[in-house]
Amino acid sequence: MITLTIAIFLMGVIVVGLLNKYPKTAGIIAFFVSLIPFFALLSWSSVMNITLPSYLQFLNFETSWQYNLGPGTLILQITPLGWFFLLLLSSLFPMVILFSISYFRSNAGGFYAAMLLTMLGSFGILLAQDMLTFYIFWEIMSWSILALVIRGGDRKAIVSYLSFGALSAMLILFGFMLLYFKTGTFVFAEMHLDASNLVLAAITLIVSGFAVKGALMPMHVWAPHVYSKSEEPFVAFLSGGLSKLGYFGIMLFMYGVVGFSLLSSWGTFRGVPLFGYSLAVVGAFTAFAGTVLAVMQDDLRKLLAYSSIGQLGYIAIGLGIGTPLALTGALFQALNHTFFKAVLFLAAGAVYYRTGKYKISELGGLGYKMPFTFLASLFAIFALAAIPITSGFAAKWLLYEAAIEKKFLFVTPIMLIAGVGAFLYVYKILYGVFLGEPRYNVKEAPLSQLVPMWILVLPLIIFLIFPGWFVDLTAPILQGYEMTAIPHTPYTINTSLAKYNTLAVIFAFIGTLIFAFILYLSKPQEKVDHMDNYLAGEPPELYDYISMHASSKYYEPFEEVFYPYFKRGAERMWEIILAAGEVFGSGARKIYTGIVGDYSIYILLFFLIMVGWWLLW
Amino acid sequence: MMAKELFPEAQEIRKGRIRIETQKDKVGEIIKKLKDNSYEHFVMLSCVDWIKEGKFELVYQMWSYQYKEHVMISIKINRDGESMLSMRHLFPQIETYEREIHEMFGVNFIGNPNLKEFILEGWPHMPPMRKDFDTEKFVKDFYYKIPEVKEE
Amino acid sequence: MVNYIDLTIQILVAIGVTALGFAIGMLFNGIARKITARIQNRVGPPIYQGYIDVLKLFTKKTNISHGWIFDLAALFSVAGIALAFLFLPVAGVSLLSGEGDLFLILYLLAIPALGFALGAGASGNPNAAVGIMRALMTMLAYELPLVMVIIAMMVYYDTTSLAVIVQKQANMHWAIFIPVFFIGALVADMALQGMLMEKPFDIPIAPHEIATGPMVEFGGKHLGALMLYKMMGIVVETTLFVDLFLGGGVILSVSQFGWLAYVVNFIVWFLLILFVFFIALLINAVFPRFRIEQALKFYWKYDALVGLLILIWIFVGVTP
Amino acid sequence: MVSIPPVLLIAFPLFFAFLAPLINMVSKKAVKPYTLFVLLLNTLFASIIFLNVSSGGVIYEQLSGFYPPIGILLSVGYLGAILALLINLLSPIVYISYFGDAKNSVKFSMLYMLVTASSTGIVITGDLFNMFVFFEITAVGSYGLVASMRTKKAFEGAFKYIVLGSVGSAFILLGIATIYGYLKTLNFYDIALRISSMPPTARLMAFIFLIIGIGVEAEIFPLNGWVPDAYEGSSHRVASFLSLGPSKAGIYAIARLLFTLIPIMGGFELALLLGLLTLIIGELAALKQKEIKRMLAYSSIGQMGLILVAFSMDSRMAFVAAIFLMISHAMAKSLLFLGTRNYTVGSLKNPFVSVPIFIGVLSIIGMPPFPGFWGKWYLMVDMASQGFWTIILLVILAAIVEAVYYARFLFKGTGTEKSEGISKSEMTAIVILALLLVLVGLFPQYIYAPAVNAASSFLGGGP
Amino acid sequence: MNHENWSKLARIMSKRSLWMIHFCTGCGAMEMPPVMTSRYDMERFGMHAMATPRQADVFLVTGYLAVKTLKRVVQVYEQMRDPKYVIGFGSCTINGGMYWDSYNTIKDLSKYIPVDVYIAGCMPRPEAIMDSFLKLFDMIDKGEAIGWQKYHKYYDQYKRNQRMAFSYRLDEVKDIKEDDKE
Repeated sequence: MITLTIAIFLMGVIVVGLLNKYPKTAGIIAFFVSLIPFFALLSWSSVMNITLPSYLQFLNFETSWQYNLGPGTLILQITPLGWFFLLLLSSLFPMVILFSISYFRSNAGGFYAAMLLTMLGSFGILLAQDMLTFYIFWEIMSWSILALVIRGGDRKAIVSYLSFGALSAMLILFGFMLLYFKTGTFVFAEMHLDASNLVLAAITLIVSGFAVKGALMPMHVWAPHVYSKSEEPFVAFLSGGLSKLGYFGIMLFMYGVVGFSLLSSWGTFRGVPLFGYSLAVVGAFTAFAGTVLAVMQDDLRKLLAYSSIGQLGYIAIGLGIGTPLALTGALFQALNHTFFKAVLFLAAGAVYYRTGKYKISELGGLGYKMPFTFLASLFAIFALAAIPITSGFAAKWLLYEAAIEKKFLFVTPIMLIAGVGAFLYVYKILYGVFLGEPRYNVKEAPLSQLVPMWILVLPLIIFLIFPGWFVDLTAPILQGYEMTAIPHTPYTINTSLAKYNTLAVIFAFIGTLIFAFILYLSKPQEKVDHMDNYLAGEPPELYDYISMHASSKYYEPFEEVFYPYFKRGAERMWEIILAAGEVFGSGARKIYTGIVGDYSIYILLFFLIMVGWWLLW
Repeated sequence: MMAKELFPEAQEIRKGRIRIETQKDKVGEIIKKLKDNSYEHFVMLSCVDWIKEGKFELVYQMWSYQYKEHVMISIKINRDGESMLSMRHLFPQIETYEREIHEMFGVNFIGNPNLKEFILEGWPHMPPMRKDFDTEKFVKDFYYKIPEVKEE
Repeated sequence: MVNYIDLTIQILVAIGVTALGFAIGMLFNGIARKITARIQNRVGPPIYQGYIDVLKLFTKKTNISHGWIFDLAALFSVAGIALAFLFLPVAGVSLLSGEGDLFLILYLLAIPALGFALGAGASGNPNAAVGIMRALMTMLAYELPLVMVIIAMMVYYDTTSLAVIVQKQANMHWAIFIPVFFIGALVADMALQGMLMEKPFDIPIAPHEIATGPMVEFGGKHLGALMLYKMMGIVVETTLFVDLFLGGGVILSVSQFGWLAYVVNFIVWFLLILFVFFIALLINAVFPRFRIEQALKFYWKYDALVGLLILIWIFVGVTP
Repeated sequence: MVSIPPVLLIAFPLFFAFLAPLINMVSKKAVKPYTLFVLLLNTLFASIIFLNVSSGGVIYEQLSGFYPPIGILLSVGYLGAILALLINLLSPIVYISYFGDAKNSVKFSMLYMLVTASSTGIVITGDLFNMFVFFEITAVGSYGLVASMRTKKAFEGAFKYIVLGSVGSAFILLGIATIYGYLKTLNFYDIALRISSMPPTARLMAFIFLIIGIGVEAEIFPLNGWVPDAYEGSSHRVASFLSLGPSKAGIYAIARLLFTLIPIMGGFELALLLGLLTLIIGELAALKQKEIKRMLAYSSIGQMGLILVAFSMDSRMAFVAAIFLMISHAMAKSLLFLGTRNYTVGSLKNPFVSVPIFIGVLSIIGMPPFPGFWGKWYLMVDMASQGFWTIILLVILAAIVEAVYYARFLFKGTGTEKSEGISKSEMTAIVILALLLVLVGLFPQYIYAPAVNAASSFLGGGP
Repeated sequence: MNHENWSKLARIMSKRSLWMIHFCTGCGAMEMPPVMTSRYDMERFGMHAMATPRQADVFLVTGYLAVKTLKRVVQVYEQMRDPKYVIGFGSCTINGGMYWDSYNTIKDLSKYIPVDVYIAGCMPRPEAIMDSFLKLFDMIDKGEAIGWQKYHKYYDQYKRNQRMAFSYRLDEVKDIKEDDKE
């Protein structure tokens, strides 16, 4: 069945590519093709020992498959980890395609073709069982993203994406070659690694290669450009789904291939492998710096990009610590991030679709005219800011517990501060875009854009009430790495340090809300529009030509304090490296002077050197 | 150079207070010359309504910190609608003085960008500071005519 | 099966204690204004002024609202702060504090702040937006030192649940007697000053600059709800401080003395939070208001430095 | 399977090339379809020979009756068969693009057929002097083709090509003279057998002469001064044809020299050094280059360096990698040259242009489902198994630099302005090339089997 | 406790916590600091100075009112929530005071917004202000401080006077009567 899926995907790419003139039909075809991975997911749910309801039994995708290809053979097989990330991607991808059907007005054929290719690439990555397949599908995914970035048409985004993509691909390739040199085989199962420095070097290279895709701090430079200069639906899929593949790779290689025991053989710090600890520190720094940079942005897409980098830092921390609690936390954060980031980017797309503006200072008061978009993004924002009434809190709570359990004294405060920093840029979006003075009378986003947003909000609600289900969901993954799942019931998670009971929080909150509502009903109230506002007594007619929206340069004092520290940033470092390359380049080009005489002298010189070398040697 | 040396026609009323009477068109270059000779503080522009002569007297007052001298340049323009060149380009603050005089006396200043209403928002009657405007009569038959709130 | 009698008792106790919390909050408001007045050599309002103010606000005849998000603020702030209060061990009585832990409380404190911010944003008044910006920045500022001290305490007591910390401080082993946590208490007290939005850090509600900041458009019952939130906030934050450093007011263990222990503990708890609030009031009455960058720099430079010292001290102290 | 004498591959196009002026006199318009027919026929022969070789083994053919030491011997080995098929398969495709062009000079078609025949000849000949003759014909033909644009740049490029080409052929002649002086034979396998009887100094001198001579044609570092100007001066069609036929023949000759003719001691290390130098300098030079055709020329130099590195690994897997790299470079580079005729902002708007160019760029950079990836992957695997980490690092750096300047190249094409783009026939040519790239990429095993035979036979010193 | 004495209780309680906002239009503002600070301390009565009309109950108009300032005063008054009270400071609010003949100041505040308590004096001393507060409390107790109800009942008259003042013309009011529906 997997060959059928790949074949249908490829045909889908070609058909949709040709249907450039009629975006609607191309979109619908792409939507049906995009449902296939979801059905594959359902049929493989036995891997996660979830028994399917009877009417879904007819799906029988085979679980593993091989394809002989000259020297190497491609081995694809479903594993619990692969299943989990496929759940994220395959539930997000159809929604993004559904959103983009009404989003695009023209030449969307190329968009759907490239998106289907990206999904094909990630489908292959999740099932790959050997390094050759992994690398092939990794590259297919990264260059199909390149095609989409080129559609965005921004120079800095294309150049930075392709150079970082090549850097990450080559890092991974070099790491694979080291492992191949060490073990002589490509297949993960047959690789028996020992604690030699070569394997350590290989793993560092591979993890740093994946860190580029997961936008960890020093290698994140490409992300803001690409996120802010490409089309919205693609960015929602990229930041929601594809950035998780970087972390899927890290988890696969750190815990699947190398294994926790081997990792800790290279020295441990308080029971946590040093390798993992350094990843956690990088993750913490990314979370903090990402949040601070996000607060300072005015462009909505750039802000969401940096916030995405910040939230992904949390996953790196979880993977770094490596205890069952931390891994569950990391996976939960990955799930949450997929959905709430996708909803936010789709909301940004809907706002752009209606107002054609991105700058927060130019937007304002859309919450009144676009209530459903506002509500969906409000819930996503609650999840992002980890407010206890959403599943976002459970994920971050697990990560905090894991960090405290391992007595991480310096990483945890940074994590918490990054969490609080999230409130700042979260409110900037809420106030700058949705609340404040209504400045645009636009209609609500079309239904076909609202439905995907609301469907993507559902998982956040399900796991809000029953975080225990999520722990069951990831138990098989942990069993794969000889770790036992953390003790839990459907609605409470208790760790060695404390307990978190979601039902208690929810019922208490409902109770207090009722109490507040009774207070609120004490007296009637009359609705008054924003013109009747206290502006030191100025008469209303002044308001129509002065804007009361205070969202431009919103966190200026914050910038005054933090800008000196973040002025240089990583971007300049990479520019220096590129400049150095260019210096060599110009040196090399000088050799080709363009004068025939020089070239013939070169030949003579070469001849003399050869003869001289022969005489001396 | 002191004001007296610059302008022979200046009379010194008392120590440190000089008065120059000129025509409408010479005011600009007098102010400019004074400004260049360290009379850099423009004190104020005021207007006096000589109703009997049928003239408005515009007095431009300048002060020099160096010489501690107060120079008053006064010109006379007739009351019924003669307009005056705006000195805004020499000192920015003159614009507000001219705006006030325009509102209170009805003198039109050519070249002043915003001669719109200043203190009296939506004042329909004739400029109130003119001598021929009887304030008591106005107050008596406007403010006191506004009816009390009758509670029936 | 959960027996319903026990559950109803628990609910009634919870309602009772929360009502007590609100009452104490209003009392504190009166006390605060009285003490500030007396410091300024004024007569000052009667102690029960808080109750009169809240009653007056709720009996206002007409109220305005800028839409359902604006009303959300009133609901979320009162509900959120009451929820935070439920999860705090109050004088040894653990209402729901067994169910959640310290991180939950820190984030529960965020619900009312964010709900209130939403409402202020919906009012469309620029003063409110500037006020909220300052409130969020102050929160970011005081959170760092506070979190450092809390994490040091968690690692030291090897637990994240506040109830367990209170138990571990039973019979007078208060954390404040441990030298490292004495300094920690000082740092946390500075942070408390920011949390309570007392004078040096009442930047968000600066009446002279931005007309009471976020509460510009709140009048009548909305302002009443916010007053309740502010008063209850005082009780919650001081109780948090007392639970962390002063043993949560538990003097006599309940098992030995039964009802007497409850009464004594409540009195001790009340006196302790009054004492902590008194310190905050003294600072409030004397200090002029900081600018927002000064506040951020103060917390992140000096306070955080001491916090870092505490962390290193714990890092060295705790066996790996 | 009917067996065709390999000589037909060379004689057939030569004969019809000289027949072209007659056709021209009959009717001007007939020349182009006639040439295309001739080239397609040649492709048919090449594929039949390829099938015979892969099933039956090496085909020898004795020319003009004399026995080996004197007579010319054609020996179509596995590698020779693959390259012959490659050259003859792609030259008609590139020629299709000529239909759209208004100009219709019979001289261009004649030269085109001439160079195709001679580069095929280089690949399948078994005799050193015969290879020299074909080198000369290719070189002369290429000078004519480069100058065919009749612009100032074209003449300048052709002039440089002529000067350096003649210096190169002089060196080849010296090399052949030294070999013939001592061994009195010109047949490859005869030389290979009796090379040890030559005194070591003479053998080394012959090696130096030959490597310089062939190096000029194979665009190796110090000798490839002419490449940027020649490619920039020539028209897009000629540039893509040059990167197709002559450069592949040049690299084949270098391989023949390294493996069979004079396997001297330091030969492979020297080749490795030269290859790496060519790769690095080619890529870095391309990084700074703003003008499209010069950039692609430098990138070709870089690719040639990489192929040379693969050959100098002297192992079976690396040899297969070299073959894949050659196939990928031939197809992708000719595609890029054709596709970027007037490459301005917005020329990537038309999907029939942007998708093939995108595929070409991806194959050169070495992205998976394309032959370029297989070449780089096998090369990496082979180098990893032998543990040459520094070389892997250099190849990786080169790949990253490649990515950077191709990104700039791709960006230059985006944008919404209206650009007149390329003619219909060029579009068909690049679409066919792109399809070929995708086919070879998706089903590498059909190329892999013959490549392995070629590797094993070539390494043993055989044909 | 039926509705009537419940509102009576509410009135009595609310009089002990009247929050004040003052529009320092003229020289009266100088009298407010002594009233707020230690010597007289109005906070004894639970009165607290507020920054926005939404939160205020009592509105102190201190000093003469130019027509331009009247526009702002009316806006602030309408933004206050019922029950609200107005205290007019000094003779300027009663009959224009020393500006009786000025073309620009209004002469009698109660024509434009209902005033509960007037304090005579060309800027009354703090003792007079404290006395006016007590007077206001008695009126609230006795239920006489019904200025805000008057404003609702005679809204059109008040609006007519205000428009006359703003347009400086008596006759102007006739033609735009119909749009003024409360």
